[in-house]
Amino acid sequence: MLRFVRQRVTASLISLVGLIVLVFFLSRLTGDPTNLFLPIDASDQMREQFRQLHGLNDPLIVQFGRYVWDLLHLDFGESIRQARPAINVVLQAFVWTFQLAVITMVLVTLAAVVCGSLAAFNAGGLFDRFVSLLSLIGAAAPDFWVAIVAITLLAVKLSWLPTSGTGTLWHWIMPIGVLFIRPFGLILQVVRGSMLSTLGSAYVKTARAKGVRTKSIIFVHTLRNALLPVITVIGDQAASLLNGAVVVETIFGFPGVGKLMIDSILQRDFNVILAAIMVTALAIFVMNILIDLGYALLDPRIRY
Amino acid sequence: MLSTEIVGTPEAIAVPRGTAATRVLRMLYRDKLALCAGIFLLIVITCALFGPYLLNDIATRPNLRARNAPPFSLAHGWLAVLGADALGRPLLARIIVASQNTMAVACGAVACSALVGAVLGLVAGYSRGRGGQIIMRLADIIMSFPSLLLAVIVLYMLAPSVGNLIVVLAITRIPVYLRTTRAEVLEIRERMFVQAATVMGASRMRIVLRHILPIVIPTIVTIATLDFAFVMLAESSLSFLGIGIQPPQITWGLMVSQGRSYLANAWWLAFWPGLAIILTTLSLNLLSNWMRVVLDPVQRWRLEMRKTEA
Amino acid sequence: MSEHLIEVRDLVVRFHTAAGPVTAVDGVSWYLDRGETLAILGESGSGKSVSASAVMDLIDIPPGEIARGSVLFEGRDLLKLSREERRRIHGKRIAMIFQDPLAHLNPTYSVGWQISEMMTAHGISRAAAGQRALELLRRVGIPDPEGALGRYPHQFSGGQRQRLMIAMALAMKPDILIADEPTTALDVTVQAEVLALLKELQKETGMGLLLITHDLGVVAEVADRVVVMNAGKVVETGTARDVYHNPAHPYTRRLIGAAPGKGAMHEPVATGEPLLRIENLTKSYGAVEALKGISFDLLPGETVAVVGESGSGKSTLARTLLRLEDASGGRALWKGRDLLAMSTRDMFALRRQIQMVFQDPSQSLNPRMSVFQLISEAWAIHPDILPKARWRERVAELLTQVGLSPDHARRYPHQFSGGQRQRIAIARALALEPDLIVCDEAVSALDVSIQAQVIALLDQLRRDLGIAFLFIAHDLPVVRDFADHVVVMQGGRLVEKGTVRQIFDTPKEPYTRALLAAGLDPDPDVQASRRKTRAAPALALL
Amino acid sequence: QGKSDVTIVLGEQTDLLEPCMATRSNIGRVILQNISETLTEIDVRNNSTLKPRLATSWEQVDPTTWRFHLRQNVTFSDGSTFDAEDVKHSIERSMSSKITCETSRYFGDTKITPSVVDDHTIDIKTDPAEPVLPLLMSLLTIVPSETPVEFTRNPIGTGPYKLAEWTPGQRIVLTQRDGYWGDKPAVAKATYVFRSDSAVRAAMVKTGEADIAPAISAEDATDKSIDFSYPNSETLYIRPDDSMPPLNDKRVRKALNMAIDRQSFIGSLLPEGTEIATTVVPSTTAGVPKDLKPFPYDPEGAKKLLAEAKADGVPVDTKLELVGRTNLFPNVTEVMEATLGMLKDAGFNVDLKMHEVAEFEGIYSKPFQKGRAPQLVAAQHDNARGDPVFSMFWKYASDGRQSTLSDPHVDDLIKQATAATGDKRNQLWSELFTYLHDDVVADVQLFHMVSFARISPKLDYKPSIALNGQLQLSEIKFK
Ligand SMILES: Nc1ncnc2c1ncn2[C@@H]1O[C@H](COP(=O)(O)OP(=O)(O)OP(=O)(O)O)[C@@H](O)[C@H]1O
Ligand SMILES: Nc1ncnc2c1ncn2[C@@H]1O[C@H](COP(=O)(O)OP(=O)(O)OP(=O)(O)O)[C@@H](O)[C@H]1O
Ligand SMILES: [Mg+2]
Ligand SMILES: [Mg+2]
Ligand code: NI
Repeated sequence: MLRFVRQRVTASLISLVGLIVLVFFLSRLTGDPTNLFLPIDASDQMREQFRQLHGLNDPLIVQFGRYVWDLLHLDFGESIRQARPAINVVLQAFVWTFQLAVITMVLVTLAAVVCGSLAAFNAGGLFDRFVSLLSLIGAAAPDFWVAIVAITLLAVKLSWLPTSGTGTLWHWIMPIGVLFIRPFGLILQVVRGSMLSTLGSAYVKTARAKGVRTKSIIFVHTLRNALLPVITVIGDQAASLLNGAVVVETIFGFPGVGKLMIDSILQRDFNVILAAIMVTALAIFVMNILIDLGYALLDPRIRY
Repeated sequence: MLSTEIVGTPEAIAVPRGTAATRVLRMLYRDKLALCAGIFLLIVITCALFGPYLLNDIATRPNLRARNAPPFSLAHGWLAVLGADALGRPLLARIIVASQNTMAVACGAVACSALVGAVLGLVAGYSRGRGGQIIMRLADIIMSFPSLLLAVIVLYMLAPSVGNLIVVLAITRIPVYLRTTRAEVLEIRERMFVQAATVMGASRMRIVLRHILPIVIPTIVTIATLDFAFVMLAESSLSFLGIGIQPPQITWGLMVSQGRSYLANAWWLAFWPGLAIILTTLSLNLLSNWMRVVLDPVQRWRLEMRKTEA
Repeated sequence: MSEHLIEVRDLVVRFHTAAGPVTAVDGVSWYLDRGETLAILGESGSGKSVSASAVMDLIDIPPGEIARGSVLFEGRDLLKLSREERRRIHGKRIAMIFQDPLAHLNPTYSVGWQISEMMTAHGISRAAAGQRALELLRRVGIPDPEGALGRYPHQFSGGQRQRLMIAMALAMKPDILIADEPTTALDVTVQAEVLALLKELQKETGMGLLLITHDLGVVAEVADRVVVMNAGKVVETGTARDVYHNPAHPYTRRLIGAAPGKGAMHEPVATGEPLLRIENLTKSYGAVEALKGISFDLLPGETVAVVGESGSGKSTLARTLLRLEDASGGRALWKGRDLLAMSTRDMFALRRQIQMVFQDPSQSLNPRMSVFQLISEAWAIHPDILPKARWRERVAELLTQVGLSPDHARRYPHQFSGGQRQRIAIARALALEPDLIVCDEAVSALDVSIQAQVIALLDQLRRDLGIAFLFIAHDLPVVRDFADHVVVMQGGRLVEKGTVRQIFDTPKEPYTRALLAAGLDPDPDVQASRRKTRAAPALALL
Repeated sequence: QGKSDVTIVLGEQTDLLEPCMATRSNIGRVILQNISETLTEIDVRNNSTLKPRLATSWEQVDPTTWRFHLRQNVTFSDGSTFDAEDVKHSIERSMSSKITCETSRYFGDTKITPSVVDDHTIDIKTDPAEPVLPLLMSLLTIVPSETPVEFTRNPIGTGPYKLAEWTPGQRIVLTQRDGYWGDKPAVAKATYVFRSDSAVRAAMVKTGEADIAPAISAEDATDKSIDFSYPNSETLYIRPDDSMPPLNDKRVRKALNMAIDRQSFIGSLLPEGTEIATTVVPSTTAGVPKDLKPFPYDPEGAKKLLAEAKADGVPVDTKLELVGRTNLFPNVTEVMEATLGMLKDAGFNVDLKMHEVAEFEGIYSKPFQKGRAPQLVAAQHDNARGDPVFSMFWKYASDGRQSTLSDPHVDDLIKQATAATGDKRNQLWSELFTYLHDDVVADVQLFHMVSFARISPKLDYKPSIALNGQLQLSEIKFK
């Protein structure tokens, strides 16, 4: 196990390096930040000055060398747009995103696993139909639509919750609620399907013959065997949340990494893009290692 | 192609009751919800195939007099029963016309990502060698690569086109399929029947496709059906960059996002295309759940039973 | 009618299939009293397991259907009780040992947990349950019981898994124990221990034992009364002695007549280059050494039987030869080439020549393939064997040969009985017409009449096509009838090898002798007298 | 929240608070005249005349030198006193090549040399002569002379407010400071928050979470009592590629103009109050002629013109590309689609392409791409500065960055007007506008746009054209 982790960490670090190289060069193919930072009627001299100032005139490989050198000194460069260290910009946003992602995923996982398992146990029943329908509608509904309707209803009409922003606990409810919907639908369906296949196994009969309670037949005996694809999908959804929940961030004014990333990409703020990708990638890599360990924990037949 | 092969078992020895196709249809008929879903999808496909040829003109010609005409009124012609958009174009006609692009992009992206993801996942799960490791690390990279950046890169390196749109959407979704498939394969390959097949001399290809894949497929299809909705909505956000579908061409996703600014005073602009997306997703999911039952011999009685009782 | 511990009355169970309903149990009645052992004998597929499952509420309804009948337990009809009421009875009052232990153990939990759960589900504290689980493992003779608690089902041998199931079923000292083929994978010495354990428990708690078995010897050893089933119906009941000595129904007569171990022993005739030469084969799973230097030869057209203690490495030997497991050392020369060092590609080409029937047949059949697909897959992989047009015909032929009906080709594995699945696995192995078939307990779940039919079939193939067999079995009479050479294994070591005659008539090693001595005779009278003579030492063993 | 506090919800993140970048609307809205003040100021509520701010008066000493008399007893928020050195430093800092200040762009290639006369007088010499220097000084924020020549994150100014808190991405808080030279404003504390969605901004004012929400879309401005429209100084126009056939033919450009029914947009896709434009700058700008007539909507006439051009061998059937920018203003896609429909109806062979900013800029500005299709670029131009000089060169001169025109007469007029002063200047501009519109038909002028601001009923504040680039807290009163 330890060997596996060590191996995976090294492999992930190599991936990270690959990612940095990839992003560094590819992103620079997408144009020059000069035109976006300076007003459109800036003079050529100003443009030249700007490029000089940010080292955009050097050959790409020199820029890359400089970047790597700085990186080795833990200097992630400066954000062009914000005139402060890119890593500060990113970390500040990532803290929010991370909290949002973790809270949402915990809630989603609990709810989806419980509802999905119960739905599968009673496949075709009323609960199954109801939960499936609801979750599917939720998963397919445009998220901004849900968000704006929620704001209009809960904040403007009923004044129960603040419209947006951060600060109190109340501010978290709507963003999490909106983020909850799609992963919930997806994970619920995967749990349901996986459970359906597993519930037919012979060892479920053994459990019944042992007089095990229905609850623990579902959640102890069957679920564990059904969980392999489920945790994978949970991981995928968590990864997309870690990459930033753009709609929720823009609508609810959550200062997360998603909006930051989009703005940086549209503005070609390369250092921020790179720093953001490094931070989120690190989180995702760690998560993937945990998930792979999870496989082995869930199913003793899987060995690394 | 593989699934039909399994459903349509050559009816050995005993007298087969009807052809494989009729048996499948009979099973579809048993599940009324799946039947409705099938019919709905058939309608969507018909719209997608023929809609643009019949209605394109009506759907794209601005008519400011009917601007934001409310639904359920025939004042602006029957095509405007669902209302009209900000330029007075009948929504029903637009939804029908948009179904072509929507379906092309969604089917293309979902099929590509599911196919590539599943194939790579099978390889990564079944081969214990270095290749599998490399595939997984690539998936890690894709997973942490922001899709917008990918889109911008594609936009700058290649000419914007529907094909590239599909590529961008597909690439970002590959890791889910890949990782899910691999996770399942890791477990399934340890099962005894896989060893039995090995003993029979089945090639890796056969083991993977005939023995492992059928068990993985339902999960992949479940994810794919929900990805359909995701792709339909995500596609419109890339239109904003200028990749892929451009106004006056339309997709449901684009209609939804255009209707966004009118949520307060003309809800129908975003509602109907949104509903179309929801219904399509719902139908696909109902069908996939039905298919899961059909493909699983242990479950199949659910669709056969009533035959004997009713 | 007097009050019985449990009584089944006029039970009818049907299953829905694509081809119409199948009546698996057709008006079966029997009863069981306290402290009594009732054996259900019967043809494979005659409804023994299904009727037991009905008692335990384990039939999936639908597609199954209990069309008629009642199951009276302490005067209450179990079939009418609520789920929760039945749950409280299950495990605690009525426990069941399943026929197919691998499938019935949860692959993701350690066996210690699974055994303890039997007790915690009925309100015993986890600590106490853990203690008892350890004791139970010791009682059923699992080596290294402390370590075994933390291991997972796939890390045990077939016979060990069966004993785990037994330990689990006995955990709550139930009033009724339904044991469905509890000793199919056990060698005779271990079988004797297990049977003794059951009897002891019976004496202690007055447990009623319902024993489903195909083994007339076991019946003779433990049964008080016998019920004989055929095609879903009870065809004969009576005390064990009566039924053995005065069988009334033709099927019963056939059954008793077919008991193996009475024919002439084979004299090995095959000579020449060995087909397979195993040299110093070793295999270890981590610290566990499953094979410790095995060497023997197998000539073409010859049958080598591998007998030995449960957990002695027989299955491991087979799996290693087939490269399902990587050997730790040694060589296995197949027609002069080392199987174990062969590249995967070369191995592919060779696969066709060596086939295997797995010890756990139900797990070795892909649940999503119909029997037709399962058997014809051999030809799909090796199209040169049979043109597609002839597949149906040949599948029907093979099914008939192993005692199944051609109609069964459309069914799926879960729709069969244990013995039927085993026969499907055999038919599949035969379909490839290999040079060597490795049979891992291939006939262990078959009743003697069908067993005889299958053995006859194998014997004929050996003669007609020159197929060689590596025949792993615990059933000494069958080995005696079928094998040319015998290899005896114990604890991963080959303790003795020789011709059948050498082994059976002049065994050298003490273990071989113990094995032969522990063999059971189908005649209850003979068994009764043997029991008397060895009563004292057997108890000492526990 | 205190009684005299306001919360302002903005649509665009403020990621810098650098005084020399205050001409950027997202920065200016927060700091311009609140934290950092300028020497002069445009009085938008009074016909865009120039009024004193940190300078009390100014005069031209000679054609290339302006003298500014500075206000006395002014202190910066860090306590230091304001004097001519600060002005000198501010100018030099803005023009420095070590940082890329936005202000410097307004000075073009003009060389500026400030020289301190005494503590409260400064001379600014320009090369060449800069007749509108006082106007330009309304763009240059004054920082204390200690400010380093690099982007600062702690702006210090002479304004009535100082920066109290700045959590990037979340909130900026300005509080009133003691010792401001002018009148004490009513607002004690202003909190700026950021929401990119217009509907959310509107909702926030509705629920009382915010008091002012500038730039909400017309669709969200549903409550007449709290939503106010204001001209946002943006002008929407279509720039045909005058250098390329068939668009280099005047008849074709005229046909373009006549094909568009401008009136039909107003009150439907664009809110009431939108003005039809004839010039690229707002009509309040100096020198804009009052008598320019928009082209009539006449599709038949357009067709006729096209036919004429075709007869003369102009390739009018060439595929044109109507280029738009996503997110330019709330309804941009619909407006572009409607325009497309109208052009098609008039017989143009045209396609619509929408691009995001970066790519759009590449098309809009020089160097133009090689091998491009004849393009009709729909763009917005913003000039709230009161003088056409900030627009005309870029948009119409041969060397102008966004100009496809190459007309010596136009070049000449621009040059003259830029150098002229007073009525002469206005007259020259006027001549240029008329020439461009009537004689050259250089482009398709569409609309002077309006925006909406939602303002809490507790405030006494009316948005003006200035709201596009600044929001003076001192103008806000409580009811
Ligand atoms: N789910 C099912 N669907 C259809 N038929 C079934 C199903 N389960 C069992 N059967 C059939 O019911 C019959 C009785 O099966 P059962 O398992 O009781 O046999 P058995 O007497 O235990 O045989 P064995 O000794 O081989 O285990 C068999 O013919 C089998 O094919
Ligand atoms: N995957 C594994 N990990 C650890 N130990 C194993 C594993 N598989 C088998 N063993 C051990 O190896 C030994 C030999 O097992 P094997 O299955 O070969 O026994 P067997 O002779 O076939 O017994 P049986 O007659 O009970 O089937 C047993 O003690 C078993 O516990
Ligand atoms: Mg059975
Ligand atoms: Mg074994
Ligand atoms: Ni036996």
